Amino acid sequence: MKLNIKYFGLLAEVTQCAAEVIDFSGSSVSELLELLFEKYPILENKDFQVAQNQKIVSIDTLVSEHEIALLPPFSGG
Amino acid sequence: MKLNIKYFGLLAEVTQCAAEVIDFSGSSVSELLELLFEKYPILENKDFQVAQNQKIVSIDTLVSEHEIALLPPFSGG
Amino acid sequence: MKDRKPKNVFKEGAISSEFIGQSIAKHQSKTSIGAHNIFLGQVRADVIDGKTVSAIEYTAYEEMANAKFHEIRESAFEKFNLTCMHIYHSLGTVKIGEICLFVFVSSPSRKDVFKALEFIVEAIKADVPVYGKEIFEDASHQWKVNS
Amino acid sequence: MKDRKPKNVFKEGAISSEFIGQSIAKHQSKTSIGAHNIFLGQVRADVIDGKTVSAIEYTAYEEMANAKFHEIRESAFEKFNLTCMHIYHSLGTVKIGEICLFVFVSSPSRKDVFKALEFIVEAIKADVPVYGKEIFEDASHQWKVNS
Repeated sequence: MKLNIKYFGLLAEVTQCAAEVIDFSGSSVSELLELLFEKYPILENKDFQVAQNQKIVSIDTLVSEHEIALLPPFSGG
Repeated sequence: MKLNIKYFGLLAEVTQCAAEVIDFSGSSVSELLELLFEKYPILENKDFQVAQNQKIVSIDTLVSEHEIALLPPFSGG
Repeated sequence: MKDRKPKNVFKEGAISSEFIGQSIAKHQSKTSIGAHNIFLGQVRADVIDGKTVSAIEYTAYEEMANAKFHEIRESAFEKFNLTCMHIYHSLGTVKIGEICLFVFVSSPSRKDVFKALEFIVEAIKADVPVYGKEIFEDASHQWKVNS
Repeated sequence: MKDRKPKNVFKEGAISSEFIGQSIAKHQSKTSIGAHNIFLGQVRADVIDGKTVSAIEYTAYEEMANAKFHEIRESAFEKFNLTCMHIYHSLGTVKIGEICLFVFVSSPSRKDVFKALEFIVEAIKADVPVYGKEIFEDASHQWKVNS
């Protein structure tokens, strides 16, 4: 399936990418992350959460929505 | 001694007096209150604190300053 | 901005929203501040025994009240890490919907402003000799009691 | 004034003191309100490794952030007796001394506003995907971390 991957804050900086479309044939978030770590090895040491369709999910969650975001620690306010 | 007695809020209303000079020959705050209750019997049922020279004092305190205020419950803010 | 001398906290009549906006603007040059917390007391149109409050008339034992405000101020600066603190209280008539109390604290960090503001407002309600007379629409009145 | 539809909390650039003053003024027609509590986040000129912050550049996962702000809003209305609640957060560049977060709660009673405001501000810091990039005077930067 085609996924819209979004990167925020520090992660957009290190990947030099704010958003991209990725073709994903696996099933869980952790499989998706393996794919992204291959593409951007620097991501592997970074602290972040994953949101699927704007909800924070665990790495065991099945990828079922098109919008996946990688969110480093929040620093609003 | 001459005392400046000040009445605030509800007490100024019921005594119809905001401030007056009273000649006092007793010693404690409670003796002063007896004198004031004689003059204004309505004060006896009212809830208030006494301040001497702008400090809250107990009725056992000796009257040693000229400025005595009768303060009903505060309602600022 | 610790200020060690007592000052006059009272303002005649309501505290305007422009005044509050200007107070905020004045703090933009203080670049060690990270958090402001503002409390505003506004006069409510309470309905009591079928009669509606139209205004509160404030009086105070002014010298003692200013001394108490100063004590509260000193004690808040001692307890909390504050950069600035401002307190204004109305005297005279404040109509419903208008502001009668403005407390403004600023600090590098938000934890301090939350604790400090609540401390100051509670101390004002408990310790400062200010009196509110609630004026009803029919011109009768009752003396306000703080809860 | 409960408002059940999510709205856009973000404003481009700093939040002005005039805007805050005007927000306060708009509440003077709501005569059931007795207490307002306002939190303002201001950008600090922090010095980090000898370099001074000159501005913060805010970005956000906007759709998710607005949904989160809405959740926080709903949950505050459920927990506390509030008449009104307003939240504004900056996006883009906010210079030191300028305001980047404005949270405004109003209630008949002061107890509710104190608890509600702290709850909302802590929830914003913890749960909303907003990112601050601290820009130093020499144009280098670092990503802000909330404490």
